[in-house]
Amino acid sequence: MRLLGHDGEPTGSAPLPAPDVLLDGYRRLVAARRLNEQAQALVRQGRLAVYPSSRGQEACQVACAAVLEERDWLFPTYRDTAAIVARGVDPVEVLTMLRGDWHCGYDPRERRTAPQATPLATQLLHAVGVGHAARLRGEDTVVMALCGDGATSEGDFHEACNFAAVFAAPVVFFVQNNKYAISVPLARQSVAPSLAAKADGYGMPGVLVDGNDLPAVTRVLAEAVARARSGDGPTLVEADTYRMDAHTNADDATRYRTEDEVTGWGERDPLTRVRTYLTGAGVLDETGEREITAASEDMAAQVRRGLAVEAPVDPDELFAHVYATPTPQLTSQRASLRAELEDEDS
Amino acid sequence: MRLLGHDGEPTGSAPLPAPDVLLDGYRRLVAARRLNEQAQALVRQGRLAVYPSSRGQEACQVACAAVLEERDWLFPTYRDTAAIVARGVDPVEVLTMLRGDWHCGYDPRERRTAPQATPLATQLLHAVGVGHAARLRGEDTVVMALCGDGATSEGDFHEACNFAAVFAAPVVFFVQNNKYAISVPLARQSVAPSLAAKADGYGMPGVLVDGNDLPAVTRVLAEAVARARSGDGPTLVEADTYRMDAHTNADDATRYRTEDEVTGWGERDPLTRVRTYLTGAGVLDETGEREITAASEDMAAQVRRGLAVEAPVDPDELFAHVYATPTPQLTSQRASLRAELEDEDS
Amino acid sequence: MAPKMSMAAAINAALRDAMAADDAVVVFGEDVGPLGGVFRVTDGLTRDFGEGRCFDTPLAEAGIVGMAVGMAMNGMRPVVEMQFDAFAFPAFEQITSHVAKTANRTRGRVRLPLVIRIPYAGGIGGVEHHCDSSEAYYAHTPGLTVLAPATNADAYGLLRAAIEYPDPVVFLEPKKLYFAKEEVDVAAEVPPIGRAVVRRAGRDATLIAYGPSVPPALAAAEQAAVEGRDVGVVDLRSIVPFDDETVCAEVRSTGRAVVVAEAPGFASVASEIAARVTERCFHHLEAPVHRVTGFDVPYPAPKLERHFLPGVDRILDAVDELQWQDAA
Amino acid sequence: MAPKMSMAAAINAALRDAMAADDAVVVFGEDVGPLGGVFRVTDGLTRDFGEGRCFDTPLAEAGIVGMAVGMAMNGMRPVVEMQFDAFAFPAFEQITSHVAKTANRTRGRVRLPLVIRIPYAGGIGGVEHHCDSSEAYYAHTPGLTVLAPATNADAYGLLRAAIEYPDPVVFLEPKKLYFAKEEVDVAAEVPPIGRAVVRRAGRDATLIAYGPSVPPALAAAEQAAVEGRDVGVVDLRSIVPFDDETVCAEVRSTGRAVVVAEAPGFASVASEIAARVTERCFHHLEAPVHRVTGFDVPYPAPKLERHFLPGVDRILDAVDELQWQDAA
Ligand SMILES: Cc1ncc(C[n+]2csc(CCOP(=O)(O)OP(=O)(O)O)c2C)c(N)n1
Ligand SMILES: Cc1ncc(C[n+]2csc(CCOP(=O)(O)OP(=O)(O)O)c2C)c(N)n1
Ligand SMILES: [Mg+2]
Ligand SMILES: [Mg+2]
Repeated sequence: MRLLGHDGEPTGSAPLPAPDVLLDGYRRLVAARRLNEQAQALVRQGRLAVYPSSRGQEACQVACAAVLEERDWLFPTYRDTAAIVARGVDPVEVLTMLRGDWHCGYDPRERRTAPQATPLATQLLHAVGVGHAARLRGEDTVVMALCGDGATSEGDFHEACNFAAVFAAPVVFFVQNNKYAISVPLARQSVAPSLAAKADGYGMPGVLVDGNDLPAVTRVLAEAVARARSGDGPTLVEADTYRMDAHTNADDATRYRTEDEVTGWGERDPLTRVRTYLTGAGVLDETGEREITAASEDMAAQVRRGLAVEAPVDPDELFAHVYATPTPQLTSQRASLRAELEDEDS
Repeated sequence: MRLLGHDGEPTGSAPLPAPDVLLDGYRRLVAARRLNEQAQALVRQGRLAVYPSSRGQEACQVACAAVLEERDWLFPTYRDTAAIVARGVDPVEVLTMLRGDWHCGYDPRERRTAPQATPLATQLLHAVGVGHAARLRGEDTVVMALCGDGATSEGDFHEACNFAAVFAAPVVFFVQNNKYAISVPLARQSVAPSLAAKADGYGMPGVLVDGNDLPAVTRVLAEAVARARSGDGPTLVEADTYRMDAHTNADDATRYRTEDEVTGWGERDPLTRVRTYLTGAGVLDETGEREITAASEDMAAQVRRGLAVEAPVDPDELFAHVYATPTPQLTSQRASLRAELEDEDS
Repeated sequence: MAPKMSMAAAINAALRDAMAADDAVVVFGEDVGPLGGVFRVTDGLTRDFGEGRCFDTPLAEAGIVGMAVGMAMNGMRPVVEMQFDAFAFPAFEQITSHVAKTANRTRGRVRLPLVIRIPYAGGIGGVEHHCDSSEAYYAHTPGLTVLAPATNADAYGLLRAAIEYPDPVVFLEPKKLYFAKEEVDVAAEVPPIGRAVVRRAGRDATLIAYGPSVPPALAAAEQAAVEGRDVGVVDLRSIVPFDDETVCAEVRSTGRAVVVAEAPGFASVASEIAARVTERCFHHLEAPVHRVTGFDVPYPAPKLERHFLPGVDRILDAVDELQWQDAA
Repeated sequence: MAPKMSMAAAINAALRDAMAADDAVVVFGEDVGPLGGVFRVTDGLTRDFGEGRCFDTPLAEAGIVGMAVGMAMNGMRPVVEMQFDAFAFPAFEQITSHVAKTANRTRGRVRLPLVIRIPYAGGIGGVEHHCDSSEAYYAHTPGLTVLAPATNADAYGLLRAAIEYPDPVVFLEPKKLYFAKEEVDVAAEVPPIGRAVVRRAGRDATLIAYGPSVPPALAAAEQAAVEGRDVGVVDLRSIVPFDDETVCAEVRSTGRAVVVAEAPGFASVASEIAARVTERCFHHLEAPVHRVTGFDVPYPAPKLERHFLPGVDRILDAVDELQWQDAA
């Protein structure tokens, strides 16, 4: 499924969204890109320990947040910082984990956004549970569950898809197939005709979409959300996209892929084609572009400012949240750590 | 896929095997049925603790063993006693586990038959490993890996199918869809059009076959074995069959299925239709039938005799096999158990 | 007098009462629906509360626990059943990486009030994988609460407490105790989580046990009394949190202790008990704390089971070895 | 003098030498192929031995371990890598129910000569799930052999021994020690599995450590010496089998012991060591065996890590508490 060609020309396979909607999408794409670049810069400066970038995948990041209502849930991975921010979570909070402050920087309940999952595919089952709980209560909540191409090989992916299908849970499984799992290429992950084809085995619809085509991803995800909301169960959406950066800054992508391949995908950039189209359609001019850039720079500055403050972490927090009421064991361990620290101080 | 109708009439969708081949198959079916009935009787007499019967699934049991060469491997489950016996393992040895003597009654290396797997779907991965090892050495070994409909929901099923497909491992995944996982009906296990459809998601062929039709199952499995042997990778075969008995003797099947349903499947009995056909074709007469029955009675008598002997189990065996060389800890634990038992005796 | 019921019935009653009291309580797992579970612990729940409140799932344990995590995140109080001990292992990643850690990960903003029920331990002549004692894996994992009732009344009360608990609980049900009947007063006060109970006071030595090891410990104490030794029994009930207070008070008063548990002893809950009791009661101890546990071998075939399980004789032998006399 | 190499390089050398010595040795896992592993431990193996001998798999840990089981059944000696500790948990069922039990299940007819390499423990400021200490889970599971080298030479030697071993080995590689260089004599004799080594003799007290806890134990002993106490250090190297002989000889000679380990202490390997040393050396002990371990909390965020890890000060505090003087 593709609506906007690499050259910014509509493919005509379905109508494009209204220009102002697309312009708004473009604004979000630019913000997501800027966030990726800002975070990468912060890693270079040593302000963030690590950042799994979604550069090149911004259309997916923006779309999966845009199609959700406030009452819906998003289940992101470590790579989906931009999606979480697009959902409305404060970027400084999101990045807290990656600066080593705490495991989940934001309150998952506030924007109905689960913690970024690290153990691959595990979160997909939580998504099914959240959806099924809502459904049992008669609510029409939809859950957007994200994972990568590599994660589809995990047993939990299978179990989640199957549970969702059997219970007709209101879940959209959104696989960003960015062609690599760290260094492992798609061909070593699956020899199926597509990852979307896995849907057959669960009895749910599977859709393959150009993941660098914002209107197409948005449309496909919106349809899947509508299906889930109306009680018709889950959908598996595979986005054909590419991870432009290395897995994280700790990774050396030259060991497993060619410069040519990366350059080739650069020509399919998700921002460029929307920009080309909007410019061509006369909806975006230099002033508009400047305005959008300025807004994204504001956000980036805010992120820099937020991360400049070194928040002290209270050692008591080691013990504070493990149980609602600390066990006697934790209470005494906390006391001995406090005594140690007092000794240190004196 | 069906070659022989419920009524014993050839469907004509492919030629039937030669009469003597089919007669030999019938002999095996009768033996498998007799084994199931004998084991059930032994449970009632308290000679076996438990028996997961494959009554109704004998065509599958017989076929999956028949299509293998000696150099191939079979990976059975707890329900596949008849298949193991069909592969040539001594039934008394196989039943050892179910009388509580030891975990695996037979030597898996002797007939290249893995221990009966209890943790569902786990053995499918071992099957892939055995196949991949053979392939790396340039051997043309094929591995037949069995599981039930319920087991297809486990993560390990998914991982095994995917690994096999990616590595083009010489494995035949043979799912005996007997419609229940203990009490849980197929509809709660999967809403896919078929379990064979899961093959799409791995990029391997999937075949649905009438599992109560010996020539059809044999043909489909033989094709899959040939494909695996020639290096073309795995196949997923789903057999449409039915578990005529309860899950085990400990189970009360009336809690979750109707008498009618069971009776309906009784009319699709795998023995009857081969017998009808062979009789009609003049290959089987009363003498032949008597001869076949007598052979199966001999086997049953041998099983009864074998299980009548209560083999003493040496307490030292608790410690003997855990490590090739017992740890100092096990050596001392064995010594203390010996001392205890000597005290008891004195 | 309270009515007699089996432990299976007591757990069934606890589930029913909890479901009746709170719509958020849902029960699911393999075969827990129309069949009522392979041990009939969930008997009648689907019939009486409907398919939405008690239901069968596809056969996948990580799936069951993972779905429970999500449901607990979204307002439910799931109670899931793992069919047998060893069949909880496929869910291990979900349990260690999510069930145990979600509250901490989110700084307490997302707590998971869920219960994982596990028919537990051996003594039933089961085939391989059906008799494992897995409490050490859970007890070692911070964030889990681990309970193991030894009486039918505790099975009822502790399960009610577990379901009401704000944090996830692993609830270990000794299979071999499922069917014996005892008095259960369902109106009795719910026992607090984290408190052991002295099942039998004793002046000479203390047996520390939990779950399936409590009955043999009590039987051993009975037998010791006949032989002239006054041996007490502490039933932990709660492995995590651990009731140091009750346990240490007993041990300090007797100066001798034996820990009894079915699981293989190496790096086990029994090791922990021996270590922590020694740390806290060292100068009261007349002898090292002894452990009577399963051997460090896989759970054996049924015919060898009796050699593996800590029984009365082995417990009494351990008590005898507590250096009652000066070495000759 | 032997050349200096990092532990990562020593392990790489062990894999290479084992692969060169025996065609049956195959290496696989996530990213171990062209990338050479996220820690570069398998660097160059695919290039030098070919795709059949060192290869990437699909991303599924149960898959990796399950496939290793099958390959070991069929004549190979697989050495698999779990990318980080916590990412071995999806393979837990395969490890406990098959890797550990197949030899016993088959009465020794099918042994599984395979090695599961796990980059292990913390101290690297890693994000969640990347720093867990999981040895207790494996050490508690009968049938597994569990090794944890603390020096680069042992990393080489023990891995060679593990690969040649007839039974499955869980090989825990302390991440924080991966990159420091030490002399490694690859021609030295392969150390026997199951033997601890006294890294530092000491008359006053004994520190018992393994893997990543050995360096802080040695540093603490160094510091104690400055303060006038002669503290020894035993490096276990092998958690299972456990070398009671070496450990107890040291403790008996000093009468005081502290166990040092990173994992949360409850029901841990440290508990086991404290319990078994006490059982065996009770009358030699001047004080209860102390444990310096991680707290019973999930592995913390990087900024809290230093409060969690057993460091020199905490070890010295524990030594101080070993009742050197009569209570006032
Ligand atoms: C269970 C588990 N195993 C291994 C890892 C280590 N790991 C982190 S990211 C990654 C690759 C994931 O690839 P993919 O699913 O394609 O997502 P992407 O990073 O490309 O977005 C791996 C192997 C993990 N986080 N969890
Ligand atoms: C991992 C695991 N979970 C649960 C069980 C308990 N159990 C044994 S058989 C069974 C049903 C299996 O159904 P299916 O795969 O359809 O095989 P069938 O028994 O019908 O041949 C269950 C749940 C198990 N053996 N392993
Ligand atoms: Mg990817
Ligand atoms: Mg079935």
